Amino acid sequence: MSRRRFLFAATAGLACSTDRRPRLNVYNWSTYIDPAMIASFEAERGVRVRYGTYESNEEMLAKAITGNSGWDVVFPTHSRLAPMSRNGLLARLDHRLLPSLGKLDRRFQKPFWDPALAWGVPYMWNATGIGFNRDQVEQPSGWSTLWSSKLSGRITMLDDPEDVIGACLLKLGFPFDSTDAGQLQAARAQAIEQKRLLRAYINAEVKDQLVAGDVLAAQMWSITAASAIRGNGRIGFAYPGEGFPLYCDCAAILRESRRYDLAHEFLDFLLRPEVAAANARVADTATANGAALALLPRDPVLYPPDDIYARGVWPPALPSEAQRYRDRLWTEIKAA
Amino acid sequence: MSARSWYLLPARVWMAIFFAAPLGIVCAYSFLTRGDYGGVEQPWTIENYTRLADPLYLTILWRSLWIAGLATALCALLGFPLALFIARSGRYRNLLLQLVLLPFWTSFLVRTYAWLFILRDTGLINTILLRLHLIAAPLQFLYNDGAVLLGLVYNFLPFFVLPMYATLERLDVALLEAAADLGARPFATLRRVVIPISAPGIAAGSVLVFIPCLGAYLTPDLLGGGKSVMLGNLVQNQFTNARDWPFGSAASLLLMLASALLLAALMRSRVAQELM
Amino acid sequence: MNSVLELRGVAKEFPGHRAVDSVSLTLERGGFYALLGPSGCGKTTTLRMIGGFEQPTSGEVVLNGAVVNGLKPWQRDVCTVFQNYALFPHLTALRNVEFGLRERGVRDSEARAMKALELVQLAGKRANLPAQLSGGEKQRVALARSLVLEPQLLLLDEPLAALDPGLRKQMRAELKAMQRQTGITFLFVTHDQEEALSMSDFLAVMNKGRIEQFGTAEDVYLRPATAFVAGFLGAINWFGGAGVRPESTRVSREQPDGVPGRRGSVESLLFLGNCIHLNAKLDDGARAVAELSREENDFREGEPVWIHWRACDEMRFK
Amino acid sequence: MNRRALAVYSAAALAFLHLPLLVLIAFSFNSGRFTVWEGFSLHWYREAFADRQLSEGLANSLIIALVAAPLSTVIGTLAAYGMWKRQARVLSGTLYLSLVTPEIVTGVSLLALFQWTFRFLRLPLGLHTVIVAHVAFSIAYVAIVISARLRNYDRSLEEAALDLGASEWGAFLRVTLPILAPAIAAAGLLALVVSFDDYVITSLVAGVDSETLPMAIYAMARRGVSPVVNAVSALIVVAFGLLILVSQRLQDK
Repeated sequence: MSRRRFLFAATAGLACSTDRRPRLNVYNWSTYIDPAMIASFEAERGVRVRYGTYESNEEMLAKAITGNSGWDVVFPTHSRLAPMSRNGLLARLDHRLLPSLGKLDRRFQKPFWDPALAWGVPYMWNATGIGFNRDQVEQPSGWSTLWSSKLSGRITMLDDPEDVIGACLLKLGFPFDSTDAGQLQAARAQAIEQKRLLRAYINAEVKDQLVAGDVLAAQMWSITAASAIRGNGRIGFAYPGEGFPLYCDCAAILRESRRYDLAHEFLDFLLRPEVAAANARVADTATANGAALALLPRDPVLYPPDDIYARGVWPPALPSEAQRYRDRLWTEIKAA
Repeated sequence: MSARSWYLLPARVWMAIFFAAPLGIVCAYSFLTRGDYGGVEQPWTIENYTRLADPLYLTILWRSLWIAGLATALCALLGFPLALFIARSGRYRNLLLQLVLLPFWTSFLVRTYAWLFILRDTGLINTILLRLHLIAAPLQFLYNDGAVLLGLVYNFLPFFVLPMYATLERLDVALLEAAADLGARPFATLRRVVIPISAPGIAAGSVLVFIPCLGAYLTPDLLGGGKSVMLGNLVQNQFTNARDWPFGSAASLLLMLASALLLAALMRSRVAQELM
Repeated sequence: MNSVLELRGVAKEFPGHRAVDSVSLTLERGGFYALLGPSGCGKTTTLRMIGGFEQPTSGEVVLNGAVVNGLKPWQRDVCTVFQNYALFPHLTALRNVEFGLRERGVRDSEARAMKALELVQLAGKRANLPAQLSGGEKQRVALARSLVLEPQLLLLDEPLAALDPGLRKQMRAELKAMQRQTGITFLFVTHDQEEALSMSDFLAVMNKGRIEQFGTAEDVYLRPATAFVAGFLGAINWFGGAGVRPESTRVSREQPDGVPGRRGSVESLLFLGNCIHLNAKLDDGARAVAELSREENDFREGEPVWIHWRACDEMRFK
Repeated sequence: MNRRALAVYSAAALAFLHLPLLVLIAFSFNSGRFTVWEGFSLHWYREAFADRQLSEGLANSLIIALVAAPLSTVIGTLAAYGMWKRQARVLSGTLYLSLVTPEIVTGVSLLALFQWTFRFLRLPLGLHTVIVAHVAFSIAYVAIVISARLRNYDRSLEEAALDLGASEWGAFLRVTLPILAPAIAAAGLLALVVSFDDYVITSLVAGVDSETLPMAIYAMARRGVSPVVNAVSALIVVAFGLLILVSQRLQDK
């Protein structure tokens, strides 16, 4: 533990009360930034960044919906951009204040969810696949590995309706974001059947159990897998053959924020190749910044080759009626 | 404003603004419909309440009642002898009582995590059992109803022991001696004298454990591996992932109504005046 | 010799306090015995050792010829009536009396309990909870509850202490009659010397854990073995080494001849209803009390008098 | 009842209650990540102190607890006293209702209130909203502790004070309050713990700069049960243990 970090914490504790510098409040996923980058932004601009973290989009939305949460910059997943902008929660981006937009990877220059990049700047992306224990589980080809009775009691799924129901749909050959009642009922049956074998519905904290060998196969995000692999070389990550969801978390500015220009400066700062690379390296995530890729090792887990990437699907926001139907399915699965 | 009500004024004002008013809003929400993206909007409807009659939610209610009831029974079984021992250990009474309460002073989260740390496959128990070759592979203690029950009993046992201790402490020792004198062996004395007389304390303790268990969500969530849904999880889920605040409000108001009725029944009974 | 109970050198040591100091006692079947002494003299502890609620540190408790030291209360054919009755608050009078019978699995327990209640004239109150009974009624239910089991020995721990004075005298007669009628050996503990003298056939006077004297009421009152017994049973005047009872102490205006006496003056006169107590302050500073009938008392406070008594009424102790 | 069996059972029950915390404290000194003991080290404690999120969380939690606890103790004690002097059905009903309200409902309803009122006042969520929420749910706990003590408080003591010329407020200040002092201390301690320990309600009404320690611990734990959580928990357990012993000593004197 470097002494610098210790001093950093101590001064932070003191600074928060007597500081006169302009403030910027950034609310992001918990492991998504390199603290050093925040410090350098603060030094460069002479501002003070208050950095809060959350574990799910809903946690962030609960605050953003109030309209006076006090946060300036948030990082919603791509499917949330449209509904948030429709509900007047987001500020429209001013490209004149974002000169570095060109640094984005070409795949994210005109994303289908926000072609004009009007609401969010793609920041980090990841996929949901299967993390597995190489010693005891052979390379999974599809989602069915998470249904193999051989691994009963050692399988976990994400505690997220979109991912679980989506995986069941893909396993049956249906589209990830299907709204067809028949297909969804079939997916529901798959999920309930899987429960017999299931150890738990559990998110990022499954990493320790996978590394330790408690869990042999887990539905997990590619970024969690990457850091698990760093912890234990015998862990693998597979992109299922039937397809897999891709999620891009985008930096957006809340309409309630009164620091519009400073927020843009922060977004542009994040787009600098060396900053994006540092954040991706420390947070162990895949960056949407094309220029930064040159500075980063091509980890196949984080950056799947094009043929595999092509099988990925970017789930759109579901209409509220379909969303409500899935929420009910999720309760039925859980209560089964 | 008579002098006496001055004392009540601060509490009345504070509870009116920061408890009653918010609760009124939640009641209003329970009659509204879910907004397009979270939040609430017109029209007014009782659909949220009728929806609760759906068998799916009734199974969740039944499951919660079942687990909360079992946890309460376990707390009673484990708590009664402990309370009896403390009530009859003379000058160590206060110290022992503080010992029972000590873990209760620490954070609810910390206590629940402690069990995660002990019950995991690589947790303490499995490591010891493996080291002693008593088992070949780690046992799965975690992510099942057993773990949830253990968590509930562990966290809410003091809620039972306290009122039980208060009742047993007032039990006249001469009654135990009289029973023995009349030929009753210890267990007969327990069955025919101690338990009937301390029934009010048992009732109070059970209610004080049952209500939090019914609404628990952190313990089932962390120790149950998200595989089982109790009322608390349902309500929590509506307010977060499902962003269905009206239905969440309706479900939670029903949960509160059940708890309030239970508490009111306890209040009216003679025991409450003694204990609470 | 059919003794019901025999205590052989029984002692009880509590940390830092020797409550009972090797007590030996034998009770014959069918007798009405009393343990009399000031509070803290060890009489209740002795009773509790017989009942099995305390274990003697040394010595033997023998019941019907068998040593019962190790036996638990429910294993001894002995019953106890507690000082504040210890009636089960959740059971009616009838169920209280029936408690012991049901423990023994007696078939017609309710009928026998009903009969016991009639014995104590409480048949009408069988459905009452203890809280709905008067002090006297509670006491009688407690008695019935024990007697219905026909124990070898009935122990009573200050049975009348909790009653108000009027009722106390009436209950004395009832207790006495009940003992004679049932023929069960009674042993009761009290600090009230009048109660002990009036009710018991034999009584033991205890002090500081030891029995100072054991005998009939007359023995103990008229022929006290020690100064303590003399002082504890009734009042006594001390003139040098000799003790004289107030009822044997006479008062006159002139000096009597041929009998021992002291000069003094009348300090106060107490009217006790059936007699008068004349408190005299003697010249040598000591005090004496004389019991006079109403007719004898024609003295006034402050008047010089002579206090005298007959030599045969003197009691001397080593 | 045979005492020895009861004693042995009670020892086991108390061990069951304390085992998790003792294990937690023990393994907070373990250098390794898992339950295999790899040697003693203060590594996780240094990590805990260095973690900015934790240190700020601790600072916030203390500020909130040290403001909310005394406030709720004062209001709760006055309320309990008021209810003891004269029946106040509505208030006592409300207080008991606040005890049975699931935390999520309290939290969301307060969030809704702040959302609704802040449209006019333009006041963001922050330390003040958390403090207000903590006072609201602590008052009931304080009131119960004080009412229990008042139950066997002899009314004639106050009447005696009045008889000797004290005003009603004077009698309260100079007679009742000193006698209630131990109970008030206990109630204050309970309010402190309940405030310091809360996660659900705080996470909903917390603003930008008011993330508390439990929120930091929960966020950290969601990323995997890391030994740093053990270290922080150990510190909390020991801190409160000492606090209890001190208050116990005070009360005994």
